[in-house]
Amino acid sequence: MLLVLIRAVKGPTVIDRLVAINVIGTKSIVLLLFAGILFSQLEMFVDIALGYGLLNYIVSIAASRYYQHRKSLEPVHAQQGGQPS
Amino acid sequence: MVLFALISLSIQNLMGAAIVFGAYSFMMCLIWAGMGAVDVAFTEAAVGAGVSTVFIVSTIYNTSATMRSRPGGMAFKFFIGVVVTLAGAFLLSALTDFPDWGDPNSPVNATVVPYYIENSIDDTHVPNLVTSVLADYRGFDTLLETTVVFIACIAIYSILRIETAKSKTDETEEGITSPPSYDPSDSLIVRQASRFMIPFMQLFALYVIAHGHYSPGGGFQGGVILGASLILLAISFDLKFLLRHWREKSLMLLVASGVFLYAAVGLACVFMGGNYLEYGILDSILPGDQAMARSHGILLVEIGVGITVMFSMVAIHINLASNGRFDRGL
Amino acid sequence: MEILAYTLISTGLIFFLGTTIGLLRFPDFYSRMHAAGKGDTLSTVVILLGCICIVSTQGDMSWLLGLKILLIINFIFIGSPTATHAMMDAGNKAGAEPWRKDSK
Amino acid sequence: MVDSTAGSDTMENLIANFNYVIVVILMMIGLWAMLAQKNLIKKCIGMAIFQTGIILFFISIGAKNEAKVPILSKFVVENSSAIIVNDYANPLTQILMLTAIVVGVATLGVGLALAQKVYQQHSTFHEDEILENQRK
Repeated sequence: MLLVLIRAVKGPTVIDRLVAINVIGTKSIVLLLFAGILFSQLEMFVDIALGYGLLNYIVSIAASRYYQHRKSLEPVHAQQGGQPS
Repeated sequence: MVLFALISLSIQNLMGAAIVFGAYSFMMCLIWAGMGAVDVAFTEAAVGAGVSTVFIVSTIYNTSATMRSRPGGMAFKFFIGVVVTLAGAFLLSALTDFPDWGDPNSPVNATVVPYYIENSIDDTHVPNLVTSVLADYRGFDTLLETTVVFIACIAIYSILRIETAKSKTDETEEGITSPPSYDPSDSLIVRQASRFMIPFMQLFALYVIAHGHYSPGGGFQGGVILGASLILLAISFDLKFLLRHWREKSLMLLVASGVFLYAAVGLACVFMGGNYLEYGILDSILPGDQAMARSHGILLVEIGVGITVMFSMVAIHINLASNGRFDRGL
Repeated sequence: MEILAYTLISTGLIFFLGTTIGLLRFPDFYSRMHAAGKGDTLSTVVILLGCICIVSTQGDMSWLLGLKILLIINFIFIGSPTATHAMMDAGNKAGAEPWRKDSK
Repeated sequence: MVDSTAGSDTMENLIANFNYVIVVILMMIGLWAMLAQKNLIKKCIGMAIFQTGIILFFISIGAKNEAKVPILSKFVVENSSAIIVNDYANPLTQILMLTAIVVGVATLGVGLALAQKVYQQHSTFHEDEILENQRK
């Protein structure tokens, strides 16, 4: 999970970050379920996980709609660009 | 987590900032689940995954994602940094006055809360303490919070809504790139998947509202999920598709009717001879004894909250995504 | 049952490790997408199956919990590839450069 | 209110109350973002971060050691005398924050709507440029 965060931080383009965020979203479902098993109160946590499972992909679809309409990765200005690895 | 906040501020491209902000809210959700605040975690999950990032994305969509960095701002930033550090130091100096982490006898945990915990079952038959406190013991709070959401919705309408006659002049204005026309061939898979998912989402949201007495959930969470399902509809098809089914007038009417339902339940209590929002008095028109009546009253109130939150989320999204023109958008 | 659960969970974790390494090490957007989309979905599904195995041994309402987790699996199985497809399409339209041997 | 204890004592306090430290750091970040960032959307994100700091404050003040989720189990429901108060986390702070999150999203929407309106007028998000435009 932490390694994915690194990609999210480093991500040369925005869309790399988007991929990483998607992975983080699915992993947080798994982590929620693990937390539920650890607290032995899974029936509380499973609802949240279900909500995540349903809602997780809205963000990625929204952002990809954005790029489909714009048809260009916005040029990142000046210093903060980050190099492609 | 702190790192995340810093990162989402340090990214120049606003789109990246928005996305990292989404990840930040995932983290917050996990933290709250770890602290035992499942309802809060649920709300954060619904809001963070479904709504807030979409709002930011659609704002950026209507404007521009790049930031022009200008020289010469460093001294100012440093000055602000000093001011903020001073403020933080003041806050930290008060640190010793706060109760320890997880202390069950701290003033917050030892005053009114034991009453809520001990009497919730006898008073309201609601095992989920959060729901009973939310809608019964502290009903006024929630009523006013719902009103705040309603007012925010109205505010956005009054800020952004442009009459269609005016919109011609806006498009010629420099800087607003008018979005390309809708291309139906580009997202068949997305549309089919959404068509499959949306009914489940709405069913799940209704379950969350109705089952909020026994498990985490309630009007706010269910309302946000319902709103998110409609937002997904607007994203994966297009805005017109959504607006064909929900006209803006009916949207606003529904937003208002949610608050109205809440307030009407309160008023009904007054007419039955009780205090405002004292659901126990409703036992003569609702089935069950007094405690069951309170439970049903909570349910009615939650439904009102759910309606308001749902439609105000949808209305906010439509406004933000179409830049107030209500024709097309993200 | 327990053994099966832990086997499934550890398999999922291995797949997830692969996803992460792929996400970090691959040179361009499309191959990262490849790693993320497949590995992520598979590992999550496998881990959740393991969770079902754990859950099914405890409590009297366990069938309901198992059903809910199955629903989560179902939604992930639909939602995650859809999101992957959408992002891939977006990257393509937005003009992300595929990696070639001579680039770099 | 000023902390007058010795240095090592303060450090122990900081470690024991690390949640407040994180809260303060988050609030500092949010405040810094709202004041120093020139971009209006960044300011909105800063506002949201400040808000999460405050939510974290409330939730952590309501957390109890060894406490469970504030939802009563089936066994407890049937005999209500068996409720032990310290077994459940504080529901009050949770409901306050639950509503605060939703209201926070609504206010975030208002902020973004204002930002869009500003962009329509000035076609920039940069604070200085907006001010220059207005002076003209």
